[in-house]
Amino acid sequence: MTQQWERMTFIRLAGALTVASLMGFAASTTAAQAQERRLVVAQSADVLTLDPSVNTAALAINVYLNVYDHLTQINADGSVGPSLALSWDIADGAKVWTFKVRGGAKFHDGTLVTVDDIIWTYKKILADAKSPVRPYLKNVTAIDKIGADSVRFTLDTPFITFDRQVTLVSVLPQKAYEALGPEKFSVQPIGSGPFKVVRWVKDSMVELVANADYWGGAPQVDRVTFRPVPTEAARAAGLASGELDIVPVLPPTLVASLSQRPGIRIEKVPSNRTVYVGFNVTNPGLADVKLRRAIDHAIDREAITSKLLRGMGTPIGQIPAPVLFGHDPAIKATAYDPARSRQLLAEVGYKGEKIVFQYPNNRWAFAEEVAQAIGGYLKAVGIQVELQSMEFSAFFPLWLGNKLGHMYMFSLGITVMDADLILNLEYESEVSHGYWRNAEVDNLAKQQRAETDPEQRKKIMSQVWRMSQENAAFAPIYNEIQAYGVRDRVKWSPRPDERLNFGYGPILTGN
Amino acid sequence: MTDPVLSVRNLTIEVMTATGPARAVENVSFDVARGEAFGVVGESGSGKSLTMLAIMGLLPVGQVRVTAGEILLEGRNLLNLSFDELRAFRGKQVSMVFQDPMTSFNPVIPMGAQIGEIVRIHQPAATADEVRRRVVDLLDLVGVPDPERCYRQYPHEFSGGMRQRAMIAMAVANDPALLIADEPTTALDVTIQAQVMAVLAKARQRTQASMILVTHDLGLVAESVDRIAVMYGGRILETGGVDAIFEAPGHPYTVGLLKSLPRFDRAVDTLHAIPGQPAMVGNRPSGCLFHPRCGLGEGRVDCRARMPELLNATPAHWVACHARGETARWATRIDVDLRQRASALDRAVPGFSESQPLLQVENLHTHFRVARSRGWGREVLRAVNGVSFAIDRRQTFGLVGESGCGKSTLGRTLLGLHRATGGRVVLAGRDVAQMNRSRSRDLRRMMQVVFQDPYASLDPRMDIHDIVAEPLMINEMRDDARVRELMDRVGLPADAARRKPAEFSGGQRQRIAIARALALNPELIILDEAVSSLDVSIQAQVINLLKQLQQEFGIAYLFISHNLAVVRHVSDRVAVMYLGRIVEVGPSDLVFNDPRHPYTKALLAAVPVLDARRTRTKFVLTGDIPNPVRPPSGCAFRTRCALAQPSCARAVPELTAQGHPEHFAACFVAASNTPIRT
Amino acid sequence: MTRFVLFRIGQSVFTVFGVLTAAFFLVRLSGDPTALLLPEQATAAEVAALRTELGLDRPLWLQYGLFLGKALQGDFGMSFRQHSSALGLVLERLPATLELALTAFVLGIGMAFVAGLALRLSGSRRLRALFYWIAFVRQAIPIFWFGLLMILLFSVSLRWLPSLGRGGIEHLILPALTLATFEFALYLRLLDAAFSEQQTQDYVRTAYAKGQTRARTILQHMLPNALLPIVTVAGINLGVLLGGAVVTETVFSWPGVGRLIVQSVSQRDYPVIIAGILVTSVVFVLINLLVDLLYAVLDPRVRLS
Amino acid sequence: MSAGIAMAMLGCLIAAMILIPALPGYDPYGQNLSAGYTEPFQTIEGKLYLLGADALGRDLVGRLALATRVSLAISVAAVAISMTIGVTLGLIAGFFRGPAETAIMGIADLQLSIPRVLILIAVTAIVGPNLVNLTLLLGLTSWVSYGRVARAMTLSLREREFVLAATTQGASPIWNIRKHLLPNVMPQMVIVGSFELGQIIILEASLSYLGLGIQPPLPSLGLMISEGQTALEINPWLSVLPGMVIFIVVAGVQFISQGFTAEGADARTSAMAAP
Repeated sequence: MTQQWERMTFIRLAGALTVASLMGFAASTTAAQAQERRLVVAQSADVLTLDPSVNTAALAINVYLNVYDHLTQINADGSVGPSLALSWDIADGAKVWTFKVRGGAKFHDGTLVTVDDIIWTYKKILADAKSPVRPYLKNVTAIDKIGADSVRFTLDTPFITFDRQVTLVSVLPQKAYEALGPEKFSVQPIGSGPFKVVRWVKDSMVELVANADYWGGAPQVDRVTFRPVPTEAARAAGLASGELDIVPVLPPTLVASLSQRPGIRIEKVPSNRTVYVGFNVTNPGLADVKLRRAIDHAIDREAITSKLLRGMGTPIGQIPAPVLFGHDPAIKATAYDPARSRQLLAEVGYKGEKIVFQYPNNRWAFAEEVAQAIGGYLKAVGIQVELQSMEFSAFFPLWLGNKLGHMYMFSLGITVMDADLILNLEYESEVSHGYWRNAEVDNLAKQQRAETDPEQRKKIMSQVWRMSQENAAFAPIYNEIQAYGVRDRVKWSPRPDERLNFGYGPILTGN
Repeated sequence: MTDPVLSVRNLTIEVMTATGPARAVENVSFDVARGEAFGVVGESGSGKSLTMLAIMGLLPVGQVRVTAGEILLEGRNLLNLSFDELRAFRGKQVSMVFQDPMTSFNPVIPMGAQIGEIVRIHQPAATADEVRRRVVDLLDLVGVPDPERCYRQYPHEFSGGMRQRAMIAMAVANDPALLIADEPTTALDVTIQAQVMAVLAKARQRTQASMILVTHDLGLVAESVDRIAVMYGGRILETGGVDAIFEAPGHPYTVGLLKSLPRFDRAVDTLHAIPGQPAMVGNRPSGCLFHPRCGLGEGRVDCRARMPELLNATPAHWVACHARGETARWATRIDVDLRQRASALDRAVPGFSESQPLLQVENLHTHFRVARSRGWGREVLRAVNGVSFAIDRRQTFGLVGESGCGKSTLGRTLLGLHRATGGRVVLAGRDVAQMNRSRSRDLRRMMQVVFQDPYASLDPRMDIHDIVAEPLMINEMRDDARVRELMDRVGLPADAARRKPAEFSGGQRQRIAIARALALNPELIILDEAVSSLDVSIQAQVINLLKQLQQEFGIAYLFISHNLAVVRHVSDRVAVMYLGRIVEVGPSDLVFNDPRHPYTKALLAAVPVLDARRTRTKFVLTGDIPNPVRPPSGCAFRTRCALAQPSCARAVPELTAQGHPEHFAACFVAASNTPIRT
Repeated sequence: MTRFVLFRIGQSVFTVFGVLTAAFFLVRLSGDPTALLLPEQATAAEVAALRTELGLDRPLWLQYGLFLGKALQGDFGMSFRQHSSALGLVLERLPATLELALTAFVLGIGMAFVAGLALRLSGSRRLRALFYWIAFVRQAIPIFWFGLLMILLFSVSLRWLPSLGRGGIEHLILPALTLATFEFALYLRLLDAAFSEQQTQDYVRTAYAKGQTRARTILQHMLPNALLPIVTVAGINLGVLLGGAVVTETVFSWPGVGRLIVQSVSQRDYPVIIAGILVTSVVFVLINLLVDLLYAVLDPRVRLS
Repeated sequence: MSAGIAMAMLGCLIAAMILIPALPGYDPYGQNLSAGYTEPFQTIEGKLYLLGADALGRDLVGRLALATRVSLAISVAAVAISMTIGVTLGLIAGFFRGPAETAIMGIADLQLSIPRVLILIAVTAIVGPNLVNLTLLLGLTSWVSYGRVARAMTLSLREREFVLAATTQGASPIWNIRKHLLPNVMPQMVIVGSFELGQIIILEASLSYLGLGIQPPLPSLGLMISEGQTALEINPWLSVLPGMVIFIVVAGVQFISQGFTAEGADARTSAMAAP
């Protein structure tokens, strides 16, 4: 803001000068001192709404986390901790959850955050058929106010990770929301989080200022600006030119070139995200486990992670990432063994039947290259693979509707940092988007969901991962190591859950 | 001749051609005396326009340059001056009236501003108001009505004649010493031409300017200038006083030109035609330029070896011919020859034969709906408004009239290119309109056409064989022998078959078009200004060819033209059209020798007469042709008619017989046979 | 004249109606958006419920009828994803788009006129060859690559200008230049061709015959005539610039209509796509209406016919 | 640059892209992750990479040859399709006038009023981007310029006297269109086409950049530039080389067509040029 204004003043003063000299003046003011501690963060796209009750896009959640509070929060180490809720009880085999709400938290308009606001928020979401947040709460059958400071959720089935699930619901101020109406609220929202929204210029910026009254203490940054920058190259350029302070999820190529530049630091963190190959086992072409295993062995995960990704990944043998609760370090990645692949192919009598490999190309960093590399490895052992690169918007409905034909690539980054969701999304017959089904797995999934002992849960989940590997239900490829481009003046480390939460985080030095 | 205004000495101009530089103008010298009118006559490609552009310093850069000679204007050699130095002369000392008044004005600048420009350039001190008053005065001088209003109008709002008047006003704005008029009336109708020439004379008189009149029209120079130079192939072949040259031409080319013109005063059936094609730049014969086409010098060694010099026959008459002593005798021989050929021909008797006419047109109407120029809706343009006539077999029916009179629309309606909105067309006893499509198409094949523009009428991408064969191909009668025969009949060499139209001159292209029209053995050929764009020597060749073909195949012609002399020469019967109606029709001798309608009289009077001694009664028709969308009530001609009476506005005159059972005119006052005078 | 204007307005209305219809069926064919609106945890029942909620389960003709009825009242529906008026979202981006497109247009056409007149007035063949080379090279480089090179040079290396987003004039310079250089190439060649054609006209010869200078002949006589063919092309091209600067908007993170439409297409946000296409085409149609009127002002021959 | 040099450069390029795939070792799909981002003239694991290699270590010579063929095939086919449609509709509109003309020109206006990029983006999203769809779409959306020029020319040609003469000889509209209008319209169409060819290569590149063009592993020139963008500082040749090929093709074709028309145009221009 300040920089801009100063530049503008100069430009006006230099009104009669040519474009060339304008550029000169602009450059001379770039070094101007900024009094304020401001942070500019790039995202690949703008938020679509600032109303968190109707949107679940990851990019938007990064903003919501800074503006709103939730009953609980995921800590930087992946554990779940108190937020608006100070503590919570589990009863009835994880079917009844009672949260004790913190007193004294205030919305940005000065009103107190009450249990009623919380209950109103949840009920609003449950009543809205259009809201994408609603599916997160599909187990909820009742929400009750218990005393003055507690809220009780009753679920239809045991759900041991419900305390993590509630991090997905941002608490709204009932009165302010009703007064503004949803349309107005979606552009001038009021939350109770560490930052307030100052302005939202669509497709340009969401600008936040520190909330000095925050119950957790005022944040260390005065002003945070989220800027949508749609291309990777432009984000990298913006970082290099000093216009951006933090650029999340850099592709390996840019990591290599940006790390050479002065004033920029690359922060790497093993993330919650894994990239894996799925099989439609109901397709006769892929029904034979040996064929799937042949594919599994044909892929050189080591080369992909170390060479193609330049170390920005670690080979993995299960879908849950190491930072997730439920990951089993004992399960190793499938070894690259093209000889064994060829042998297996010979055993199943594979005669060059075409296998279609579908993958989304505009969602995850380097997906296009990784998919092509996988395709190249399959070809190398003699598998006729046809690559089908798709926009995520074309791919996702197929994934959600279980309509992928042969073989596909997908990636999950579990925000709640608990592998339960992976069981749910990729294994359980009832709702799974995976194609390999097994009654025992269904049982195990249910069992752990009601299990209150963490160690026991881990053991149960580990069983599923092993069965999955034995049956080659999936071919997990790698766990993504994410790289953030950070300007040196920003002292900040990224989190494994891909979230950008500046409430407690960065310390700014210099400018 | 002392102290000439302009003196051109040994001017030589080279142009770049596909085969390298070639001389387009060679060794040209002439003087123009103070106050004199000097004519430069020549056919296309003679170098006359290039010479004029050289005087103006306006030769196109790069492709054309002066390689030798001097152009002395008031004693200063213009060729030594730079572009900017020349600017002081252009528009001030010497100015030019260009041929096409439409394109010579800037379409997006008001007329007044364009004329004012020339004043402002040379009188920078003049105030805006002074310039404006000067322009209005000039417009008034050249007879533009309501000059104040015209000052603000744009060129497209002017008629052709008015534009050329404005051009003259512009040219004389700074009282130039020399005025060059390059084909100033070629684009205009004959009545307008007479007006414009009168204005030009008046403007000259006022400014005392010398003038060079460049034209291909011998009649025009005969009337308007004192001395002429005849140019051919970039050289002057003959120069001298107008009377001397017309009376006793010294060069066979001049003789040929004069004799190839159809003339009112001498009825001959065959025109003298200079054989062959003009000498084009880059392809000029050695020796005398004219020798390949010359009937006099045939076979002489000198003619082939050496270009003759301009030598004086009499003190003021110079001729460049090796055989100039024999020209007069040779010219007499031509006349005898033509007369002999004429008597040999079986002249068709004008008038209807006993049998049914070939084509009968009854009360034909062709109306167009055109968008109104102002306001809503459409209005009707009555291009052909109730025309009746008949054409007999083997006859030539001439149709004359100024542009916009509907004669071409009439021809195209007969051809089925426009839809008739009323009336009947009966061809060989069958009504064309009442037939179904394919039968009427069959019938229409009996009627073929040759158009005016030899460039637009041949598909540039086809070769000559395919063009001539096309009518046969369309009717699935492919016959290469017939194509060869047709080409031979119209005088095209056999090796022309695989060449493209671009390689042929205008006259040859018209021959190709005629061959194509003949292919389907038509009974009637509509000749829509078919010879109008040709040079006189070529025009005579084509006319002779047409006559010959008529004799041979017994074809009838509908001969549409604005050139009265040509129509007179070729037609058995003739009709005069004005604003969509026939105003006079009859055997051509009667119509031309004893015109009854004032319009016909005016047309005839406006035609320049070749014989310089004969002063004709100058009957200048005033005003322009009215807008055909809104013609005057009653007799459409009354607004320009010297004899008009109030009663003429009331009813449309019918065609009535005029002293001869086949001579009709549509005029209320014609019967009284009042002599027309001004 | 009035009739011409009314006729053109009628034609424009018809065109806009056609665009609406085409856009409607185009987006309906682009696949079901409901799955995209829900998170990974959504069930089939939830997808179906949302489809009903959005009215996408009705027959196509009924949807079209309802759509037209609302469209006539200026209602193009709510964005599926952004929970605000689709038309509003588009109109919000319009100033950014206009700013970029008009700047690039004026800059490009201005540079082309300066260059075109310079080479006409100087008559230099070398200058002409140089400008043509520049034009050819620029036209052969895709915008996205040219834009990136501009960013690397002016933002990253020289640090003169910001590379992303919209703000003051300095934000406008790079994207506008990227587009303007392309426009420059286009108009330079058009203008030069138009001048070449005018140069052969008789009225130019007349001007010289009056004793007019070369410069004035070029500026006063040839320029107004050379403008005519350019005006028509410029109308169409400015329209394309307004809606079609998608790539430039993407490269420079410019918050324009084009980018909004592209995003909406990838998210299958029907109402926004339709509103976006509608707004672009209305702007286009309006510009061309103005161009026709401008043409009539420039060319008196049109004025009266 | 004269038309001759342009032709020679284009000729070499076309010869190269036909010949190279026949040589061993230039498999456009043969990956070696160890050779990722190899710069030109480097040898990795015993293999010389003449122009370097892309992210997956695929030899750039083979990739470029294939990409050039793909891009040229798309643009030439698209130009052929759009020219065919444009000329056909333009001739119909210009020759028959009436409702056909109103309809065709209405559609042309309609299409012009939505920028081509937007139509392409919207429709590609529906039908999915692949070689055939892309070619068809580029072809179907580019006809307007041909159509307008063809119509304008037809309007004047149909009144030309050689057409009228044929009509009086009984020629059907089909005959006139086939024998007279088409041959006279085509030269101008080829000039429009040469300009469009370059435009379409660039347009395809832009679509690839937006992810809606040719889909990997098939390369196109635009896609290669797009892929090489983030690696600009690791191996700039990845985007510079295809960029150069685009330039040679686009500028070459235009120089050639310019050369052909310039002969006529120059003569005309200087014939009346100011002194």
